[in-house]
Amino acid sequence: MKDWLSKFRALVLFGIVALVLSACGRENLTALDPKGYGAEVSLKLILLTTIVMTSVFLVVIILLIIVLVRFRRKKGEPLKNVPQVEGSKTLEAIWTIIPIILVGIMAVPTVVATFQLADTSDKDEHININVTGYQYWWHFEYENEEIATSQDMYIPVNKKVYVNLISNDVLHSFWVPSISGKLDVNPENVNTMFIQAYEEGVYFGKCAELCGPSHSLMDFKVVVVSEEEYEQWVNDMKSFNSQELELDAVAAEGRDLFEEKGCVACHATDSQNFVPGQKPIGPDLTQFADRSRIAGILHPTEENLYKWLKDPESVKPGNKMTGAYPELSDEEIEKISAYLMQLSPSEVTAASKE
Amino acid sequence: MAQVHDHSELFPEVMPPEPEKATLEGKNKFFGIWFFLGGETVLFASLFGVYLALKNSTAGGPSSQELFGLGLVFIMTMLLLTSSLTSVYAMYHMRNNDFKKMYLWLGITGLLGIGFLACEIYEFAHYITDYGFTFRSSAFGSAFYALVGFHGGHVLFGICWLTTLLIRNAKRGLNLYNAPKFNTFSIYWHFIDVVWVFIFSVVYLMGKVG
Amino acid sequence: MATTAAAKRSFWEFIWDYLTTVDHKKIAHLYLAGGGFFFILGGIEALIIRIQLIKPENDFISAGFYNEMITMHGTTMIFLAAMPIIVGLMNAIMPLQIGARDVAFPFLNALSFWLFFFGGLLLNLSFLFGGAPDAGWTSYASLSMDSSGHGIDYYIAGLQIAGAGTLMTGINFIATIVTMRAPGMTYMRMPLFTWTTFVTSVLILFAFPPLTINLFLLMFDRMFGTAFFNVALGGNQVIYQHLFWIFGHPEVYILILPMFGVFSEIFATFSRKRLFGYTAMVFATMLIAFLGFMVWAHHMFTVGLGPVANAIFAVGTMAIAVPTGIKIFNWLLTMWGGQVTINSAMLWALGFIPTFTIGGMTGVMLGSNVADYQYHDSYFVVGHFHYVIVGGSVFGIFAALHYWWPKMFGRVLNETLGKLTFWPFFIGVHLTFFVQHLLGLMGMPRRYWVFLEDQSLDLGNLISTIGAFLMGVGAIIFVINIIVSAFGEKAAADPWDGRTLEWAVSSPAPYYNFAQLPLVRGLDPLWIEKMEGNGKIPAAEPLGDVHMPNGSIIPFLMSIGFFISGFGFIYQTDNVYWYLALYGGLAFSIALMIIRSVKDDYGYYIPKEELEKALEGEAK
Amino acid sequence: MTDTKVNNMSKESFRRQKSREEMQKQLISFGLMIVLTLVAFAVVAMDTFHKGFVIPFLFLMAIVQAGFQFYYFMHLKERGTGMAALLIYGGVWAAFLTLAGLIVISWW
Repeated sequence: MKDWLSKFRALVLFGIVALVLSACGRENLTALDPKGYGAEVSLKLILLTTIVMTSVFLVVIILLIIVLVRFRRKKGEPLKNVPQVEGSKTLEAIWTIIPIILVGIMAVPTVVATFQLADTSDKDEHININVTGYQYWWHFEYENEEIATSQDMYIPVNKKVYVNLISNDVLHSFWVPSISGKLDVNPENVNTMFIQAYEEGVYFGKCAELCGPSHSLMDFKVVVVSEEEYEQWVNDMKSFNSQELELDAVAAEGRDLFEEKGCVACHATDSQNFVPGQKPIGPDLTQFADRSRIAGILHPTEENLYKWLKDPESVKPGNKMTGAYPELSDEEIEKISAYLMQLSPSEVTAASKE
Repeated sequence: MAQVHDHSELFPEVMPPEPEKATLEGKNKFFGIWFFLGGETVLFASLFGVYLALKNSTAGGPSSQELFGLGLVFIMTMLLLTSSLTSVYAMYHMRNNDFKKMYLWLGITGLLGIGFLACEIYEFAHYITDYGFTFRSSAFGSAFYALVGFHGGHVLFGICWLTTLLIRNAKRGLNLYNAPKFNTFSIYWHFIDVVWVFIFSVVYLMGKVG
Repeated sequence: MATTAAAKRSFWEFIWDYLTTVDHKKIAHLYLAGGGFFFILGGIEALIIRIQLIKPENDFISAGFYNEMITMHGTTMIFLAAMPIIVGLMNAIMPLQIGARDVAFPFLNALSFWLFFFGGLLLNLSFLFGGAPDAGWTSYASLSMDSSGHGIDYYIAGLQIAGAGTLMTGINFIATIVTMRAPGMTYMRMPLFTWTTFVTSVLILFAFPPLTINLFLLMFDRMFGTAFFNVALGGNQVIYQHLFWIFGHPEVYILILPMFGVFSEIFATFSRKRLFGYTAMVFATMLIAFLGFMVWAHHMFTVGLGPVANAIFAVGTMAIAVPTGIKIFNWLLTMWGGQVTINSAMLWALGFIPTFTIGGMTGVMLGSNVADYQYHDSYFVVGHFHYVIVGGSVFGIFAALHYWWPKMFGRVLNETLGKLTFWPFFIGVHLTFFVQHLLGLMGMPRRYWVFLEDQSLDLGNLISTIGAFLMGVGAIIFVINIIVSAFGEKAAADPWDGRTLEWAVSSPAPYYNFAQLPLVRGLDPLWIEKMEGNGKIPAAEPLGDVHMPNGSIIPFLMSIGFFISGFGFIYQTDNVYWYLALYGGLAFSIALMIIRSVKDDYGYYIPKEELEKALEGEAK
Repeated sequence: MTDTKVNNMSKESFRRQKSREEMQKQLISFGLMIVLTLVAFAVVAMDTFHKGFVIPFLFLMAIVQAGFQFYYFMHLKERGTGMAALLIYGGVWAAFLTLAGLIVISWW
C-alpha cells in the first residue's frame, strides 16, 4: 500500500514537472511567454513573488519534516510529559521581521510598476482604439481614422497603442495574455490602458469577466503587423466599398439577400457611412473574409459559416443574432456566404500573420 | 456574575440599582443590543455610502437643492431629539423604580416618534406628487428613498416594539424580567436618533449646500 | 447519533425534539447535518463542472446550466456548507470551552439555524422552479440585472434569509463569550478556538451588513424598478462590487480563522504541549481580522480604480502574510519538542500546513496588483482560493470533526477509515488545484463553460478532473466512516488526553453541560488539573438547581414565514397575487415575534437531586 | 436585619442623588445638542459660507452630537460597558472604510 502510494506520488510529481517544462501553454496565448510590454512587466513580478514565496514555503516544509522526523511518537512508545514551553520572544520576533522585509522586497517593485503601467500622459500622441464589449463580441473603432472593425484588432508592432474600453451591456474584461494583463470593460465609464506588442503575429484575446452563457466563447484576436502594413491596412479599410465590389452572380445575389433579409440593419460591410462614436448593433463585417475566426471561435471554413448562419444558437448560446433575422434556406445561406467571403478589403490579413 | 436561581428573585421588594443589568439575561440583552447596533452602524454606513456616491446622479430629474426644504426637516429633527430625551427620562424613572412615570415618558417618546413618522410620510408624498420624484426616477432618487426610508422603517419598527412592550407589561409592573426589555428599547431608540443626526446633516443640510 | 436515547422515544418525538430544541449541542447537530447535506450537493455540482471540463469543447451540459452550476457550487459551498458546518462546530464546542451552560440567546440560536436552513432550501428550490441563479457566486450587478428568469431572485431571497441567521449567530456568540465565561476564565485564558470564534463573530457582525444592503439594492433594482445599478438612470454597478467585497473579503477570514483555532487546539493536544506563543497567536488573529477589512479592493484590481488605490491595497494585502506567517511558525514550534501523535485528526492538521502555505503564498502573489492583471479572473485565482478554502477550511472541518466527534456524538471515528479519507482527498486536492494555477497563466479565464481545442489547455484540465474525483472518493469514505462508527465503541470523556474544558465533561456532554460551573485556574485548565491537581476541574459554585431555557417551535415556524414571504418577493413581479404570500408570510412571522415577546418565558430548573444522581452515575 | 435595611436605604438615597446629578448632565447635553442642531441649520440657511467650510463643519457637528448620544444618553461611559464600546468603535471603523471605499475610489 505504502509502496503503491509513493509510486503514485512520484508519478504525479513527474506529471507536474513535465507539464511545466513541456509547455508554458500555447504560444500567442500564454502569459508565461510575454510578447508585449504589459505582459513582460507582469511576468517579472510573477517571477519575483514566486521566488520569494517559494523560499518561504521551503523553509516551512523543511521545518515540518524535521519536526515529524524528530518528534513523532513511534508505534508503541508510551505517552510522556514534555516541557510546556510558553513561547520565545526572539524566535517570534524573527518570524515577524523577516516576513516584513520580504513583503517590502515585493511591495516596492509592485508599486513602481503600478504607476508605470498607469501613466497615460502621452495618450494623445499615439494610436487610440475605442473598444466596445458586447455580449459575446468585440468592436474596435480607430480614433481619427474613420474606420471600424470587429473581432480582429490590427495594431502595428512595437508601437504604443491606447485602448479605451467601454461595455454596451454587461461587464466584460479585455485580456490578451501574451501582450498585456487585463482591464475590465465597464458599462458606466471608459477604462484606458496602453498595449505594446514586440513581435508580429496573431494573439488570442479573451473575455475574463463572466458575461453570460457564451462568456467562454467571447474570443477575439489581436493582429500585430509591421508599421507599413498597418498603414496599408488602414488605407484599404478606408477605401473599401462593398457596394462597388465586382461580384460573381451568386455573390451578387447574396449581397441583395443581405439587404432583403435585413442583415444590413445590424451589420456594416464597409466604413463608408462611418459615424464616430456610433455603436453598431452587430459586428462590423467589413473584413469578414480576412478574419482569423468566424464568430470569434470557428475556423473560417464554409461548413462553419453555414453552421453559424443556420443556427447561431448552437454555436454561441445566448447570442443576440438568434431569432433576429428570418430563417434562411440552404440556398440563401450559400449565396450570402459567397457574398461575405468577398468582403476582403486588404492583403494584410490575420492569415498572413498566423 | 449575579445569576438568578428562582423566579421570585425576578420580583424583589427593592430593585437593585441597575435593574436592567441585574440578571444574566439582562446583561446578555444589554450587550446583545449594543453588538447589534455595531452591525447597524455598518448597515447604515453602506446606505450612506451608496447615497453619497449617487447623490449627483439625477438623470435629468430634480436635484437635492430643488427638492429639500429645511423647515420640515428642522421640525422632524426636534421631534426625534426630544423623543431621545424623553426616553432618557423614562430610564431615569425605571432606575428609581417608578413604573407610572416610566410609562408616561415612554408614551410621550412613542407619540413623538409617530409625529416624526407622519412628517416623513408627508414629505415623501410631497416629493412624489409635486415633483414626480420617486425611487424609480433616478439613481439619486433610489439612493435617497433607500437611506431615508430605511431609517423611517427603523422608526416604525421602534414604535411597534414600544407599543408591544407597553401593552404586554401594563399589568405586570416593573421587574427584573422586563426591565432589560425597556432598557434595550431605549438604547435602540437613541441609536435611531444618532442615525437621524447624520441624515439631516449629510442628506438634507449638505444636499442644500450642494 | 445519540442512538440509545433516540431508540427509547418514538421517531416523531425525536423529530419534534430537534424542531423545538434550543440546546446549543443539538443545534450544532442540526447545523452539521444541514451543512453536510449542502456540502454533498455542492460537491456533486463541482464534479459536474469538472466533467464538463474534462476535454476541450465538451458538451456534457449546456452553457446556461454550466453557469448555474458554477454559481450554485460557489454559493452553496460558502454560505450553505462551510459556514454552517463551522457555526455548528462553534455551537458544539465554544460554550463547553468557556464553561457555560448554553449560549447567551438560546432561542435566537435556534432561529439562526432555521433561517439558514430555509434560506438554503429556498435557494436550491430554484433548480426545480425554472432555473438556478447563473451570474456567479458574486452575482455582479451588471450581469445579474441582465439575467432573465427568477434564478437571481432566488439567490437574493435565499441569501438574505440565511444571512440574517448568520448575523444573529455572530451577535449571539460575542455576547456569550463576553458575559458567560466561567469564573476564572479570563480573556487571555480562553482556548484559541474560542478566541477565533470571538473574532470570527465580530467579522460576521461587521461584514454581513454590507451584503444585506447589497442584496437589498439588487432586489429593489430587479423587483421594484429602482436605479442603483441602472447606468441609464445614473446608477453605478461598481457600488455593487465594492459592497460585495467589503463583505466578501472578511468572509474569507470568517471561513478560515475558526480553523486556525481548530488547528491550534489539535497541534497542542496531540503534541502534548501548550500552544507556542499563545499571546502572539491571539493578537495575530485580531490583526488578520483587522487587516482583512482593509484589503477588499484587491478583488477589484482590474476594475480601473486607479494606481493610487491599487498600490495601497496591494501593499495592505501583502501585509496580511506577516500575521499568517507568525501562526504557521508558531504551530511548527508547538510540535517542536513535543511528542507528536499522528492520528486522523492530526493528519488533516499536518496536511493543512503545506496546502495552506501554498494558498497563502499564491495569495501574496495575487496581492501584487501588476502580477494580478494576469492572474485576475483566471484559473490561477480558482487554484488559489481552493487551496485556501479546501486546504484551510475543509481540512479544518475534517480535522475538527475527527477531533470533536466523540464530544459531539459520543463515538470515536474509526482510525483506519479516517486515514483512508485523508489520503485520496489530500492527493486529490493537489491534483485538482495545483495545475489550475498553470492553466490560468496559460490563458484560461475562470467560469469558462468550454475551453477551445488547440490551446494547450487539455492535459491540465484532465488532471484537474481526475483529482476532483479522488476528492469525491475521500468524501465518500468519510460518510462510510460516520455510518460504521455509529455502531462502534462509545467514547470516553477524554479520549485524547485533552487540555481544555470540553474534555472535562462526559461524551457527549450532558444537556446542562456543567452540573456546577467550573473554576478555571489558567490556560489549558484541564491539563493544569491533570498536572497539579487530581485531574478534575474544581467547582466554582455549590451544587444547586440549574436554570434552563424552554424549547420552542417558534423559531421553526417563524423561519417558514420568511421562507413563504421569500417566494412572494420572487414571484410578485409575475402576478400580483403573490403579494398574498409576501405579506402573509411576513405577517405570520411578525405575529410569532409578538407572541414570543408577549409571553413570559422564565425557563425551568433542573432540580439539584437530579444533578446529584447524574454525578454519582458518572463517578461509577 | 434592620441595620442592613437602613444601610440599603442610605445607599438608595445616595444612588438617587447620583442619578439626579446624572439627569442634570443629560439635560445639559440635550440643550447642547439642540444648540448644535440650530447652529448647523443656521449655517446652511444663511447661505453665506463657502462649501469647503460648511461640509466639514456639518460633519463635525454631527459627530459631536453622536458622541453626546452615545456617552450621555446611552450610558456608554458607565462601568462594564467596555466591550460594547469596543464593538461600536469597530462598527464605526468598518463604517468609515465602507464610506471611504464608496466615496473616494469608485468615481470617475
